[in-house]
Amino acid sequence: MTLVLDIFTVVLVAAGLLFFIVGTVGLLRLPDPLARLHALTKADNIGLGLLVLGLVPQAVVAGGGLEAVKMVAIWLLVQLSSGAVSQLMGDVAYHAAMTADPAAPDRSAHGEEPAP
Amino acid sequence: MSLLLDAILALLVLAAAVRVAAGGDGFARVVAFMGVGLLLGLIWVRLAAVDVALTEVAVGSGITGLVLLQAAADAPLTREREVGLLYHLCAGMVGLVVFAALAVVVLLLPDPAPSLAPDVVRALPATDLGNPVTGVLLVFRALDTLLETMVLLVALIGVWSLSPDRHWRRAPAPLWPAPPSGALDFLARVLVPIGALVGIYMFWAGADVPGGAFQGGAVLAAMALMAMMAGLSPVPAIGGAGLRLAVLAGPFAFLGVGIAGWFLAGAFLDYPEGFEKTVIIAVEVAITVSIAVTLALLVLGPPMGRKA
Amino acid sequence: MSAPVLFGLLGAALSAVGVYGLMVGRDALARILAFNLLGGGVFLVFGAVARRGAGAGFAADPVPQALVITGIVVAFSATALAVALLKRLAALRARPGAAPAKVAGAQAEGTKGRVQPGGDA
Amino acid sequence: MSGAVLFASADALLVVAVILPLFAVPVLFLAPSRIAERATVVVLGLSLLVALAIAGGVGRSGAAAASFIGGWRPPLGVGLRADGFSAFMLVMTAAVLLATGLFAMTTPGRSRAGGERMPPAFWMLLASVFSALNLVFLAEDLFTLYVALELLTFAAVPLVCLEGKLAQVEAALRYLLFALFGSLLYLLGVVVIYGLYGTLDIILVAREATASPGFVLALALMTAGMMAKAALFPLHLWLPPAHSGAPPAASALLSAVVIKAPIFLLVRFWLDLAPSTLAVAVAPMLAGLGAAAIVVCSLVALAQPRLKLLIAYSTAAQIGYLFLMFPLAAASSPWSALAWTGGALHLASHAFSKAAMFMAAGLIAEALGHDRIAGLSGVGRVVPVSLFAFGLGGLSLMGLPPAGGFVAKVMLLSAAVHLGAWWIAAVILLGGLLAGGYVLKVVVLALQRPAEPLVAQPVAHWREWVALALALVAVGFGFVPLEPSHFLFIGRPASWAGMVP
Repeated sequence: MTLVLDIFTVVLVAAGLLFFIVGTVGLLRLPDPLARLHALTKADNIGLGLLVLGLVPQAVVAGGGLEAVKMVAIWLLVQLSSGAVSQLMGDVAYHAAMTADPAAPDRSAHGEEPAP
Repeated sequence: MSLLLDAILALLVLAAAVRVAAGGDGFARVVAFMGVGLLLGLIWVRLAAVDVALTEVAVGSGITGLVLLQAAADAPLTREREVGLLYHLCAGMVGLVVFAALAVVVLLLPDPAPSLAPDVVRALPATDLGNPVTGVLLVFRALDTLLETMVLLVALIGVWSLSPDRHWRRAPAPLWPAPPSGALDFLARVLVPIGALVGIYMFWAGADVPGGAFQGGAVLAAMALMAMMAGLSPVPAIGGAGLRLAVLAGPFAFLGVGIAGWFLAGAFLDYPEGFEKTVIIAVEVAITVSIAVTLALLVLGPPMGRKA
Repeated sequence: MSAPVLFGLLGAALSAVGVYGLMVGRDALARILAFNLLGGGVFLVFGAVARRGAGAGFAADPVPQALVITGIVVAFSATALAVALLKRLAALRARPGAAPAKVAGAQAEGTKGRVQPGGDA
Repeated sequence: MSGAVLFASADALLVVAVILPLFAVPVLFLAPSRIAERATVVVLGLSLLVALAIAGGVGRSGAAAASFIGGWRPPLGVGLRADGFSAFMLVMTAAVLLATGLFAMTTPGRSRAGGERMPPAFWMLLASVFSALNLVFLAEDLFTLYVALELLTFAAVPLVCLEGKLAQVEAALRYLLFALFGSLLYLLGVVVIYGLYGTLDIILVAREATASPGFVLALALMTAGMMAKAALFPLHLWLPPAHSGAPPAASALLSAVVIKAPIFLLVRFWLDLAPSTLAVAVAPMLAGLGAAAIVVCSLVALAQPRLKLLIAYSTAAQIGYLFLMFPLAAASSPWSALAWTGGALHLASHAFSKAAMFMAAGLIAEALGHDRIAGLSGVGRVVPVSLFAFGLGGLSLMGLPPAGGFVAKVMLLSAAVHLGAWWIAAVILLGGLLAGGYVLKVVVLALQRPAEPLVAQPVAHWREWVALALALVAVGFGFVPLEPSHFLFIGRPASWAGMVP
């Protein structure tokens, strides 16, 4: 039984790490902020999700349910904050790209004029 | 094996630190610095200092990072001075000397290490606290902690003093100049209540397990700032009596308890016997409130010309 | 080598980077960052000392831990004050009247005393 | 013993000295500024009484007073201790700060609109500086001293830029960064000491300390930190813009007392904490830097075009004398007691004369609307009392009789001559000549007949009298007997023996 659990953990954690590696390579290699964000969010969401999923059985065996609940809570919080922050950063990057390009569409609609 | 992981952690910190010191874009440096802070938090856990780890991540990396980001955004990079190659070499030599001397000292520290841990163990039962770090902060070295709350207060006065006198009752500028976006609003609505709960728990649990007034106060301050950034609550004017009382509550409740100790227990900052824990928790409540408010106000900066 | 020694050496290295940065920093932000690195290094050396002092049932000497917490909060206050000064400086420099000649004259005005802060607009 | 009795005991007064000034802060935070201003001055006056009571207690009992916070003895707890030298510093600081508070008060009848009032922040920062300084003089715990130094820094730096001008904010930021650098170097030394001895109490460390490499490094770091804070040459560059840019009342307290805190601590570290063989070996280096400070900064002061900058450079130079004291005081000879007394006397007479000179310079600038030295001719006719205060303060700096600076320098000189340190004697004499140069340059010009009629604003006379009173105290030190002071040696060498928590 433990062997099955261990194999399960190893496979999922390895898969999670793969996502992190891909995300990091994307962060370093992709050309513009929006594409880099795209790569990073994958690492955050799926990569961390796989890690947590892989570790939950170990936590249950070792320390009971509370540790597992904590890990899942961490994953949910990261989901929430990374999603929202990626949105914000994408927003800023998009407007910055628009501002830099004189042929950009009307930007007053986005309201990125800095407040006085 | 764990030493290998520790070594990797140390190398990561060093690389990020070199990135911080290397110069270039202000934002990149600040972000690298926040990375240093987060990694240092991990190192503090590895050093079995969880209270410090929480403080480092919440205050040393988080709130400090927020302040530094503002500096990077506000102050365009001005090359105030150009330093020559010779000066660089001299500074490098000084750095090397500092490193070498400290490294020798670290390697030659006496063995067995002198420690106050046994003294703390002997004295801790008298305080009725379970967390030795809280015991040191609020009992054995209460004077330092009292003064630390004063330091925060004086720093706030110093920051406010940068504004003209006539602005002393107005509000600081908002942190986030653009109108709030939907994503931030959503994040704040969900995260602020959870974070506030975590902050209160950190302070409450601090008597017996890692956590305490400083860590809890920092989390509460961060949540208040997030609510303001998302536009859920306005930036408060600094003239309000409630706000000012909240700033004063911690240091002066602490001072009051200290003076009461003279009459009830026979020494300044001594706690009456049998009520140690009750009084300590009460002081911590006041300190937590003040720290939360003061940290948030320090991040917001001096009041500007805008009326709240 | 043990973990406390390793992290103690890291603290020494961070301190050295901080001292170097404080000496050569070209702008105020660089020096504020270097100050924070130096602080982190100093605290880390203290953490190594604390870990070495484990005993009497504690995994680390609690006294240095408490002092480091105090130190981190004090360092934050310092950073906040420095950044407030930096931002004020940037705002003053951005003003149209802040030509160098006027700056030189500010000192004489300053000695008049009793002027409202910021009243030189 | 009941709490009420404890409260009034000499030991409890040490705590009162630290916390009393802090009570001015909430009043200022919540009350209208006119009331708050007066409340602060009342608190300053009470604090002077507390300092005098401590000094009286120490003098009467002939032993140091001590207090243990929360009843916890070192090494776990924090001890406050007042020996003769601490009590001397407490009284000096309290007197200068009370005078500063009186000087900064709003003239009755003048409105706020006239720009006559100091902002509320000034009073809060003044009270905080006071508390921090008292703690520096009393705390025996190395980490408590760190917190006290930071409190002092955060209170002192904003004083520089209360008027919010560009040059002042620049000076304040530079001052802050230097001070923070100094604090962290100091803290690094403290960390090393804790790693070596597992305690932070100065007395307990001193009992165990040997000249091991680690301890030498710790002392070197702490000394470097204090030198940056004390603006000892070549780390002095932050001082002149900061001290000359501040409002006069703030300049006075920064130059007179704030700068003395790190010097006091250096004395503690090298004469109380370090093994005496080590102190004897290192002291000449400190004295060498002091000598360089005296010569270089005095020459730079001579070349200054503005009065306040001249006085600020003079501070950077005068600090040097206090470092000249180290090799003389560290030597084990009967003469070292005289050198030690001379150093302390110089410290006090410089505090009073420098405060008087900055206030006088502020009043001169207020009357003329500028402080260019070239434009000062004839100012003696406009503000004679201020000029007299400036001249008396300058007399003390030059070391001419009957001023306090004279007696201090005679003590240092005789100790130097008897200990065979001829180069120190030579520097003391040269420094006096240079000080004479820059003080007389101003005074002679001010006494001349003005080339064209001076247009001057009226200044508040009572503020001139405050400056003069300070200068007279500096002169009054000239009448102390020319012998080692018994009071300064009360409670030395330091020990906790016989102190009950």
